[in-house]
Amino acid sequence: MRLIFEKSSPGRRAGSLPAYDLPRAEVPEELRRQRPPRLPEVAEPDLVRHFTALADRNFGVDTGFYPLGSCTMKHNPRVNERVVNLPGFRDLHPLQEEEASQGALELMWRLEEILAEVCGLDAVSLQPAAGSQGELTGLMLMRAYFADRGEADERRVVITADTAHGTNPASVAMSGFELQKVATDDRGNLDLDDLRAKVDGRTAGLMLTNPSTLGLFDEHIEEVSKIFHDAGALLYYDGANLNAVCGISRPGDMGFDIVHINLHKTFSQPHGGGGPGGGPIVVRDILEPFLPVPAVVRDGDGLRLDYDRPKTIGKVRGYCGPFGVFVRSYAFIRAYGPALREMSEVAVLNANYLLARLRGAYDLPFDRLCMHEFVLSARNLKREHGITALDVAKRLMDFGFHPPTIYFPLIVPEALMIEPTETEAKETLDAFVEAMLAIADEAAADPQVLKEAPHHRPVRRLDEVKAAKRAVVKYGFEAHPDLAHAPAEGQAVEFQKGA
Amino acid sequence: MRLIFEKSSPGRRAGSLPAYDLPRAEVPEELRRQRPPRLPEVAEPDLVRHFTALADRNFGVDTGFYPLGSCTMKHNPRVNERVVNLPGFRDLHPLQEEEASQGALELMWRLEEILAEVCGLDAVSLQPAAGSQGELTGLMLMRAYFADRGEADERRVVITADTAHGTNPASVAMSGFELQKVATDDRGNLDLDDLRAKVDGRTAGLMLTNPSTLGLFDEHIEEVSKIFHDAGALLYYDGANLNAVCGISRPGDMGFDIVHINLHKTFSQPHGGGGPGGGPIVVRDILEPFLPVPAVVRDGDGLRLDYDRPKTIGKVRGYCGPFGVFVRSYAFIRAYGPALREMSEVAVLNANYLLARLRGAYDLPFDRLCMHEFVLSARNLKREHGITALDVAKRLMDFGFHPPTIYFPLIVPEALMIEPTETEAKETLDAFVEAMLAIADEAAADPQVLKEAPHHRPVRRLDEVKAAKRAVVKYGFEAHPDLAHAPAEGQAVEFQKGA
Amino acid sequence: MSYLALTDADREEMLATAGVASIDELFRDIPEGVRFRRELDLEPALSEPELVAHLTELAERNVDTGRELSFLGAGVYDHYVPAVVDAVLARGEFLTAYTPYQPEMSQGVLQAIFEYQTAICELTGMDVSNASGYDGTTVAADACFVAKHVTGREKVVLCETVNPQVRQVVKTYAPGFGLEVVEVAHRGGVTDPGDLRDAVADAACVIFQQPNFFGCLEPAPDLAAVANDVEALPVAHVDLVSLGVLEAPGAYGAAIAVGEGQSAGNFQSYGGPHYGFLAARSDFIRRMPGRIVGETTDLSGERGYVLTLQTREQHIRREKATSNITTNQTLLALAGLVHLAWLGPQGLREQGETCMALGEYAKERLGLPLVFPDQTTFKEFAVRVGRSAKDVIRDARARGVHPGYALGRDYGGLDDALLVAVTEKRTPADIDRLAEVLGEVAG
Amino acid sequence: MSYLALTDADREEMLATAGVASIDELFRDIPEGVRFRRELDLEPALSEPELVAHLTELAERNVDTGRELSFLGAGVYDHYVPAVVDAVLARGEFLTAYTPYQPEMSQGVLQAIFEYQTAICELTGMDVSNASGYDGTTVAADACFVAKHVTGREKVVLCETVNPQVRQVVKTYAPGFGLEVVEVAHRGGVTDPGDLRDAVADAACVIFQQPNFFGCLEPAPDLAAVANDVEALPVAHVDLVSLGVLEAPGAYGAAIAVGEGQSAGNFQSYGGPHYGFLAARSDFIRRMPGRIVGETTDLSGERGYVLTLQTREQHIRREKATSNITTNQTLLALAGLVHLAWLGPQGLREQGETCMALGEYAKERLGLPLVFPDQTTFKEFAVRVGRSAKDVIRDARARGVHPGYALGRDYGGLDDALLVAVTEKRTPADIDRLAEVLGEVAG
Ligand SMILES: Cc1ncc(COP(=O)(O)O)c(C=O)c1O
Ligand SMILES: Cc1ncc(COP(=O)(O)O)c(C=O)c1O
Repeated sequence: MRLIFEKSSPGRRAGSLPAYDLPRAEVPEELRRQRPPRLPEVAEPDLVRHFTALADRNFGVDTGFYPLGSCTMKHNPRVNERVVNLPGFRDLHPLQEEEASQGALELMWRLEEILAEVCGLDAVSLQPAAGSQGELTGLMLMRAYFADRGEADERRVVITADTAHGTNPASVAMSGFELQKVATDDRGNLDLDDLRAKVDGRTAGLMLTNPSTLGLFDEHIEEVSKIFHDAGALLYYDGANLNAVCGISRPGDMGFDIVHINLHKTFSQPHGGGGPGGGPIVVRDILEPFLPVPAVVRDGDGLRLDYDRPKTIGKVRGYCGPFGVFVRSYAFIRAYGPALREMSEVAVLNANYLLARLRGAYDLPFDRLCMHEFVLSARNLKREHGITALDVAKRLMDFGFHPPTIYFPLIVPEALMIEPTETEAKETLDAFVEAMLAIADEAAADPQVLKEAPHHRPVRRLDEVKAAKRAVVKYGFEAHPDLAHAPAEGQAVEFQKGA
Repeated sequence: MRLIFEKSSPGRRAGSLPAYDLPRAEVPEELRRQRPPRLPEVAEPDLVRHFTALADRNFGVDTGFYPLGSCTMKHNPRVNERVVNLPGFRDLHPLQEEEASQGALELMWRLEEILAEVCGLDAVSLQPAAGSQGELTGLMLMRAYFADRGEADERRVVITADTAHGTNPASVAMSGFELQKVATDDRGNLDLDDLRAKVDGRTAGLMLTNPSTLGLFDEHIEEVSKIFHDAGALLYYDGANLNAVCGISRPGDMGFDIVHINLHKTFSQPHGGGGPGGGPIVVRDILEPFLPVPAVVRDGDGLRLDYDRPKTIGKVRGYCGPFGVFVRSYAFIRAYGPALREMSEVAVLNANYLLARLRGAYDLPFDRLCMHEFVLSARNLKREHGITALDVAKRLMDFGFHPPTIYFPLIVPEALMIEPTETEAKETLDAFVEAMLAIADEAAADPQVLKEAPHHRPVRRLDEVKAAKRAVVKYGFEAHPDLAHAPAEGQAVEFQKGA
Repeated sequence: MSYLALTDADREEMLATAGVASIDELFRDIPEGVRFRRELDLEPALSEPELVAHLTELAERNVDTGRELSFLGAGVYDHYVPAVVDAVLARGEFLTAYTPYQPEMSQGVLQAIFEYQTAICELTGMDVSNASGYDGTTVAADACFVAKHVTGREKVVLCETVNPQVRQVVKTYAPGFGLEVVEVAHRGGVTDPGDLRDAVADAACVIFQQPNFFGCLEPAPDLAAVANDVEALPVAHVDLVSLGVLEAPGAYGAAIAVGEGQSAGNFQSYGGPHYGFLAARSDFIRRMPGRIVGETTDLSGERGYVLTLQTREQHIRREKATSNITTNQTLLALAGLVHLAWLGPQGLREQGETCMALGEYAKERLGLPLVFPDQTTFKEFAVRVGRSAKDVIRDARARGVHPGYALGRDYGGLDDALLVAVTEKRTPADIDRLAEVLGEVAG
Repeated sequence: MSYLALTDADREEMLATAGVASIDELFRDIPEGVRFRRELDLEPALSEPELVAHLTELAERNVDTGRELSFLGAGVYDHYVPAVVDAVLARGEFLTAYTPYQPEMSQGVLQAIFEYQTAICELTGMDVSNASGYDGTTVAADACFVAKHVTGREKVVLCETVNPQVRQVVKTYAPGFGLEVVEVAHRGGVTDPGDLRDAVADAACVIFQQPNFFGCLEPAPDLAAVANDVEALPVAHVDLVSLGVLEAPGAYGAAIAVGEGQSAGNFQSYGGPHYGFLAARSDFIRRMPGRIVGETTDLSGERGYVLTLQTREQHIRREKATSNITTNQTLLALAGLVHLAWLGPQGLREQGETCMALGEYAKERLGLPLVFPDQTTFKEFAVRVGRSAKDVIRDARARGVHPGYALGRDYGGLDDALLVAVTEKRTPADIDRLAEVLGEVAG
C-alpha cells in the first residue's frame, strides 16, 4: 500500500484554521525556517481513506483473539472511551488551579486507594507512564531509601530471575545498580539455594514477576521474601501478571515492598498499537517519603497537589502522569467492584482450560496448573519436523488468530507463551485449540505450508534481517531506495516477539 | 459469517442497567409477556467483534470510490459527526419548551434561509425525512393548492418523464393523482410535442429531475415551464441532482414551484447503509400557506414553532423532522459558504473528465457534455460478447470500486450511470478509468471471468432469484432452513441497482 | 474550508481532456436565461475550528437532558444509549455506505438488517419486518396503505389514545390513499372495546397504541379481537422497551405491529433521525412497504444476504409499488439492533420492570391525583397539578426540573394534566427531587 | 457490570477439562499464608449508566477550557484537534492492538509509525526518529542517556529556560545514568552563548528549548555551535507547531531533537497521555532508545514494515539495552501524524504565523510591561501584572478568564510575572476580553 507521502500532491490540503487579519509578525532571518517540511498534502477524503485502509491492515482485540502472553490483551470496554472523552477530562489543562480540577484529583485519589487495596500496600504514585518506567521509578526509590539509611555504597546489587522480562535488567542498569541473576528450579520456582548463595549485605533488592513469566506462582514466595528482608533488602513486584491474582493474593501480603501495575494490562487501558500505558507504583509506608511529586493529598474537604516532599526522588514524567489512562482504568475497576476477583478467577480458568487441551500436542516444560497464562514449547515439532515456534506463530495468522508471545521466557526453547484473558468466550478458546492442533498435524503432514506462512495476510512473511541491515527508517522522497530489488537477506528472525 | 443469534448462549449478557430496590409492579396476567423474545445473548467483547467483522464486510465512501449514479456519494466530513454529537443537540428533547431550544430553532431557521437562496424560492419545510417523502409532501401541497382554488376535481393528472426515478410515479400514485408519462427526445430533453399534447386543464403539474437522470440539463426548461404555467399547472423539481447546479442555476429561476432536496446527497449527510436522509421542500410563496406544521418563525428576538396555519396539509413526520441531519448539512454548507458553486463546478468537471476518458470503450446514448453524472450503455459489450451491465458492475468490485448504478434510467439499455462527485482526486478517477477499460478488454478476451465476478469479495455472486422465491427474511432458530442445499435458481437479476 | 481534492494543475489537465476551455464552458447547455450570475448570498466559509465554535454556541442555547432533570417523554424518551452503539455507528463502512444495492459489496449491512428484522419479529411476534421506516408516525401511515390494499376498504379507525403526532401524520396521508379517518374517544384513559365495536364496521384497520399515549395499558387483546371480528386489520403501535414485560402483538392477534424505535438505541436529538419499525403476519409479505433483506446463497453455495422481494418496490413496480420509500433509517435501525443485543432478553425485561417500578414509586411520592386512577401504566403516567400544566412546567424548569408534558396541548379538558415519564436513568432520588419541586409549584 | 463471557455451564465443563473440582483448586499452588481470604474492600459494581453518571459528575467538577476563556499554556496547549483524529483513533484495529511484534498482523500501525517517523524527521531536519517516548520530559532524559554513551562524558548542561517539568525529570533520571546536571541561568529571557560556553566544558550534551519556556526565541544556532565546538551534543527541545516558521534543529547543527507532541494532535487531558518525540542524526541510530520501524520486503518481494534494529532493545540486549522502554505512546503519535497530515506544510506554517500574530496583538492590547521586552516570542509571552500573579489569576478566573501561568511557581523574582499563551483558537475578541479583565485585576 502506498505511503501517505506517495499520495500527496502540491497544493492539496485537508485542514483549515481561522485566519484573523492581523499584521504579520516576523521571525528573525537566522531563526526562520528555510525549507518547508515535506508533510503530506492530501484532501480530507483521501486522508480518511488512507487511515481506514491502514486500520484494515491491522489486527486488534476488536478483530479477534489475541493471546499475546504477558500482554493481557483483554476486551477494552467502549464505555471507557465515552467517559475519557468527557470535556471535563479531555479539555482540562494540567496546570489548572487545584480548586478548578477537584474532579480529576478525586479520581486519582480514588484510583490510588483502589490500587493500594488490591496490592495490600500503603502508598501510591500514579506518575509512571508504563511498567518499565514504574520499574525504573521503583529502583530509584530503592536507591533513595538506602541512601537515606546511609547504605548507598553497600547496597549496589539488584537480583532478577533468569525468567525476567528484558525490562527488568535494563531498568537495573539504567538506575545504576549492578545486576545479578538467579536460576529457576525444576518446578519453575526461584532456586532457593542459588538465591541464598547470592543474597548478602550488598543486595539492594529482588525484582520478581509473580506469577512468573512462566505463568507459575512461586510456591516459596514467603521464604523468598524472608531471605531478602532478613538481609535488609527490599522486594520489587513486577505487576505485569497481576491479572492472575486480583482479590486472590496480594503482593504486599507476599512480602513485596514496591509494586508496579501495568494499567494497560490488568485494568484494560487499550494499548493503541504500542501505547499509551500506565505504570503506577504502589509501596510500603517506609518508601512513601521518596515517592515522586506531586502527591494528591486531602486538605479539609478538598484535595490538593503536595510538592513539599523533602525526600522525594523528584519527577519521572510531566504533571501527574497519563491522566486519560487513569480515567479508563478507574472506570474499568468501578464496573467490577469486588468482583475483580472473579475477573482473575476466569482469566486463570481460561488459561488452564487451554493448557489442558493443548498439552498433548506441544511440550509442556513445567507440568503444573498455570495461572493466567502458560508456556508451551514447540521443541518437539522442531526436533521431529524442523518446525519452529516462529512457524507455528505465523501459521496461526492464517486461522485468524494473533500469535502468542514467542521465544520468551528465554529459558524455554521454542517458547509459545499463551494468555487468553478472562474476556474470551469458550467458543473462541475451542476454535483456537482446533487451530493449534491442526498446525501440529500440518507440521508432520505439510511442513512447507508452515515455513511459508502466513498465506492469508496483506503481506507474506517479512524479511526482518534485510530491514535491520538496510535500516530504511523513513521515506526518502525522490531518493527512496527500492528494496524490492535488493537481495533477500533471510526471513523473520527467531527472537522474542511479544511481552 | 455466523449470525449474532448463532453466537448467542443462554445467560450471557453485555448490558447492565441500574437496579433500584423498589417493590415490583405487576402487569395484569392477560397483558403480560408469556414467551421471552429470543434476543441475542452475548458478552460485550463478542458484540464488538461481531459488528467490527460486519463492518469489514461492508464498503463505504471511507473504503473507496463509490460512483453510484444519482446517489451523490461524496465524502462525509468528520467534523460534522463531532458537532452532531454535542450534548446540546444529541440530548435535546423534541418537545422541550421553545425558550429552551433556541439554538435548535436558530439552526433550522438558518438552514431554511440557505436552502431558499440555493433554490431561488421563498419558503421551506425541513420536515420530510427523505426525497421520496419530499415528493409526496410536494404533491400533497399541489392537491391542497388546487383544492383551495376549487380545482380539486379537474386537476387530477401529474406528468413525469420516462426517465423519472421510480419514486416519482410511486409518489404520484400514493398521493391520489393520475400518472401520465412524457417521452425523452434524442438530445435527452423532454419531448416538447409530446408534452404539449398532454398538458391541459386536467394537468396538476410536472415532476422533473433537472439535470435529468441522464445527467443532462434540459435545454428547453424555460419553454417547459411556460407550457405548464400557461396551463395553470405547477412544476415540481426532484432535487436529487442538485449537486450539479448549486450557485449555477436555481430551480426557482428555471420556473419550478416546489423542490425537494436530498440532504444526504448534495449536502453530505452520511447515508448509513440506507438512511437516514433528509428531504426538505422549498416552495414558491403561493404554496407556503399549505406547508406542514410547525413552521419556525421569528418572534421578537427569539424564534418559536408556529402551528397556527389554517391551510396546512398537516404533518408528514413527527416533530420538526430529522434534526441531526439538519445539523450535519448545515455544518457542511457553512464550511463552503458561497464556494458551494465551486463544489458543483468540480462535481461536473469530474464527471466530464470520466466521460471523456470512457466514451471510447462504452456506448454513449446521448452525446453531450454531461453535468454531475452521465449514463453509458454496455449494449455494445452485450451484443459483441454477451457481457451485461451487471457483469461489468460485478467485475468492478474486484478492482476495489463500488459499481455505478445500473439498469437505470430505464430508457437506456444496459445502463451504467456514473457519478463521481466533487470529492474524488484525479488519481482515483484515473484508476477507475483504467479498471473500466481493462474490463472492456476482458469482455472480449475472457468473458467468463466477468460472468463469474466478483472473485475477491467476502461472497461470490449471490442468487437473488432464490432469495425472492424462498423469502427467508428472518432467522428461524431451531427451524432455520438450509438454503445451501436448495437448488440454485439463477443469479443476480438484471434490474435497477442504485439510485 | 472545502473538501475538494483537485489541484489547479489537475483542473487544467481535466478541462483539456474534457475538451472545454473553461469551467464555465462545461455548463454551456444551460440556457442563458436560467444561469445564476451572482454569488450565492451565504455567509463566508468557516474553518473547522470556527465551525465547531459556532455550532457549540448554538448547541449551548439548548437545554438538553444533561442540563436539567427531565421527566419529559410523550413519545421520545431519555433512555440510556450504550457506548457500543456509538462505536459501531462510527465505523465508516457502515456510516458512509449507501443502500446495499450491490450485495457483494454490502454483506455487512445486509446481514445486520437481517438480524434487525429477526429481532423485531421476535419482539413483536410477527413473521416479517421491513428494514425500517422513517419514524413512528410514518410507519402507522404505511400500515394504513397496506390495510387498504389488503382489505379494499376505505376507512381507518384511530384510537384517540394514540400519540397525537402519529394521528396527525395518518390524517395527513389518508386523503391521498383515499382513506377516511375515524377516531374513537377514550374512557378513563383507555379505549373501550364497545366504543371501538361501534366504529369498526367495514374499516380497513384499527390503530391502537400499547402502552398508549397516557402510559396506560390498553385492553389490547380485546381491541384486536373486535377488529378481527369484522376483518379489519388490528395494528398495534408499541414501544420496544415495553416488550420484555408486555405481550407481543402477534400473540394477541394483531396483524401488523409498528412503532417508534428511538427508545431502543437512539438519542433524543430533537426528534430525529430515528427509526420506525413495521412488522406483519406473513400473509402480507408481498404488500410490505420498504426494504426487506432475505437470505440466499452465492455461486459456491455459501450463505449470503440480499435486498429481496423487490418487485414490491418503486424502482421496479413504479406507480404500482407498495410504497415510494427508498431511503429509510438503516443506520438508526442498526443502532437499535446493537442496543437490543447489548440488553439481551433479560436486560430488556429488567429495563421494563425498572421503568414500571419507578413509575409506581413516582405516583406515590408525587402524591398528586392521577388523571386515570384505574389504569395500570408503563413508564409514564398523568397527574393533575391543580393549575395550568404549562405554568407548572415553567415554574419547575426555573428550579432545574422539567416535570413532563402538558396534555392540554392535545386533549381538551386536560389543561391541568401533566404527563410524567420515568426511564431507568431517573433514580429514586431524582424522583424525590421532582416531588419536592412539584410540591412547591403545583396548585 | 462485568465483561466476562463464560456461562455457568461453560465453567463447569472447563473446570472438568482442567481436571479440578473448583475454581479455588485452580489456585492450589498459592501458599495458604499468602492467600487473600476476605473480599476486596471496593465500592459495589456500577452498571454502565451509573458509571457514566458518576464520571460525568467528576468531570463536571473540573473547569475545562470549554468552560472558561483560557490563556494557560506553559508546555501544554489548547490547540485545535481536528475531528479526523477522533475518527482514526476510534478504529478498533488501532485502538485495541498491542505493540506490532508480529508484523504480518500489524502492517497498519507499522506503516503509520513509519509515516510518523518520516514526518518527525522532516520537521526536525533529522535522519532518524523513534516511534515515540512517554512525553516531552522523558525524551529529554533519553537524550542524555544517548549522549552519555556517545560521548562517554558525565555532565549534562541544562538551560534554565527549558520547561521546569523537563528539567526536573532530567535531574531525577541523571543520577541513575551517572550524570551530573549543571544549569545555565538566562539573561533577559534567553540563554547567553557566552554563559553557555563557560559551562559546557566536557559536557555530554546541552539541552536548550526553542521557543523556550518564556516563549522567547533562543539564539539556537549559536547555542548549538557552542556545544559542537566542544563535541557536546546539542539537544534541541522544540514545539512541533513552531516548525512551520522556525528553523529545523537539524539545519542549525543540533544532534538530537526532542519535544512534547501534545500540541500536534492531542487533547490537553490533564497532562496525558501525550507523546514525546525523539529524532537524531544518523550517527546515533544504533544508540536510539525505543521502537523504530523499518521498511523491508516479504517473501514475494512486496514492500512491508517491521520493528527493526531490535538488537538495541531490552528484550534482546537486556541490561546492555539503549533503554528499558517497551510500551510507548504509539496511539498518540498516530494522532500526531493524522493531525500533521491534516494541516500539511501550508497549514502548519499558517498556524505558526497566526499564533505569532495573535501574540503580538495580545502584547499590544494588554499594554502591560513585558518581562523580557527585547525578545521575539512565539505563541507565548510573559508580562508583569503589578502584584502577585497567583492573586491575579484567582481574580481573573472569578471573571471567567484564565489569564495564564504564574512564573513565580518556578522562577525566583518573578512572582508578579504571568505567562500568557495564545493559540489559533483564541480570537482577537477573546484577547480583547483578556485585556479588559486584566485591566480590572492587574495591579
Ligand atoms: C513481565 C513484564 N514486565 C514488564 C513489562 C514492561 O511493561 P510496559 O510495556 O508497560 O513498560 C512487560 C510488558 O511488556 C512485561 O510483560
Ligand atoms: C432521481 C431521484 N429521485 C428521488 C430519489 C429518492 O430520494 P430518497 O432516497 O431520499 O427518498 C432518488 C434517490 O434514490 C433519486 O435518485
